[in-house]
Amino acid sequence: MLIEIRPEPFDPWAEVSIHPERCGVEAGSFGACSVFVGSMRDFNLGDTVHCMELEHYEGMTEKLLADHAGAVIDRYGLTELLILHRVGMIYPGDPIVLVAAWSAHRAEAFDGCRDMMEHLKSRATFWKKESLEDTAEQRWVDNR
Amino acid sequence: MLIEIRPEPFDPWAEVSIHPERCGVEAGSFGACSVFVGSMRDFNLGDTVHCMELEHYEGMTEKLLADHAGAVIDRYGLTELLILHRVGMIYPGDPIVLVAAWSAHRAEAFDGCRDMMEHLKSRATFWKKESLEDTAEQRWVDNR
Amino acid sequence: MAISVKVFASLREDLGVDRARINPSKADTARQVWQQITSREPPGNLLCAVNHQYVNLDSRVRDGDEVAFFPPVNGG
Amino acid sequence: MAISVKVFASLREDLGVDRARINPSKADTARQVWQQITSREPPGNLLCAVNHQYVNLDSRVRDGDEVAFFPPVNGG
Repeated sequence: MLIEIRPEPFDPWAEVSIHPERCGVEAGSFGACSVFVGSMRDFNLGDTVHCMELEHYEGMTEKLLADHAGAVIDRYGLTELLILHRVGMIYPGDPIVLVAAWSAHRAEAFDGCRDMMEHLKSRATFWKKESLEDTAEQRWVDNR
Repeated sequence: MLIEIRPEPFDPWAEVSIHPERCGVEAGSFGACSVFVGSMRDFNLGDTVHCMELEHYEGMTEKLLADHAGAVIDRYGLTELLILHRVGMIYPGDPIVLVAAWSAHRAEAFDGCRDMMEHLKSRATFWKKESLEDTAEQRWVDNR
Repeated sequence: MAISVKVFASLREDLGVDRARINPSKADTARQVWQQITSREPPGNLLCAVNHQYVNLDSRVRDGDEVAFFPPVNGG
Repeated sequence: MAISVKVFASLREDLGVDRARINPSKADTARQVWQQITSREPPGNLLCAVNHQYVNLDSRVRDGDEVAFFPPVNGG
């Protein structure tokens, strides 16, 4: 299991590609890998977005993700789980989040990946502030 | 949309990485990508598997996948869909299938990817024949 | 013309038939096509396609059709 | 010792408070910690954590705790 909050851009597909070997997991030991990558769109709520600042609560974010990741690995019997999340200044097209789940069979990989993503979206302590194009306006995203 | 049956090994993460640009889809136009990769395990039903031959019904496979891919794109409003499937002689660790779905939001990407995979597993005309280690035995997989 | 028959995977090995051509006057349904290629009963899990579409064994076949028989699929 | 307070995102900007230290004798619950940093009513969607665990505003706080207030999260 690897969980990292990254202040610099990352290549999600390169990270997934090297991950099993990096963890000492042999390619023949799993049969399924489910991956989700969330990336920044250049539009939101009808506006063109120029960039976005991603803030988080250092310490709590890592704890929340690690606790739930451990529960997900146990619940779905995963072979391996990788979670990367950007913070800092982000531009359209940049990857924001990567969740990848490896397991023997596909249902566990799909369900484990999705469970982790839903938890991350609803509980993990990240906040987004968009800067709109053509104006000096900044706005916090989706603060219900 | 790209659907290919590949007689040669492929790198699923490299394929996903280049796919949007290859299709003329800009990185800022989608916010979510869900990927599933199925790969060959070195064990099955308690036996060590040495290699596997994957046969398909040329013509019908492509038609089935293309028909359902079109339906999935419409149903979930996907931006793009990529499906690759190996045939021929496959060794443990080799990727067998890749399904990748891009969309504006995560639910559609997850649901579209999974729907496509479930259809592929239950309907697409592929058959696997395993060669076991230490014996000359070959057996067809899971022919209920 | 003729009806073209294809058999796949374990079924191909069991029947010892890969491809066949059937005179359309001898087969009105997929089941009759089956009976032209083997004297065996169709297995309970037999799948059949006509012109790349799944059908049941009582489906009509016509001159020029491609009829395929195969066991349950398991790609992915 | 003291209770350490952190405020995040839009709430940090609205209150004009980033970090604070509160005398534990003045706050037995997370709600009383809130009242020490602002005279405003807690917003309906306010979230609170004590020592990195989500809690409600009536949870007890102790000397040395880290208490955080923030709006709904939206990562990923």
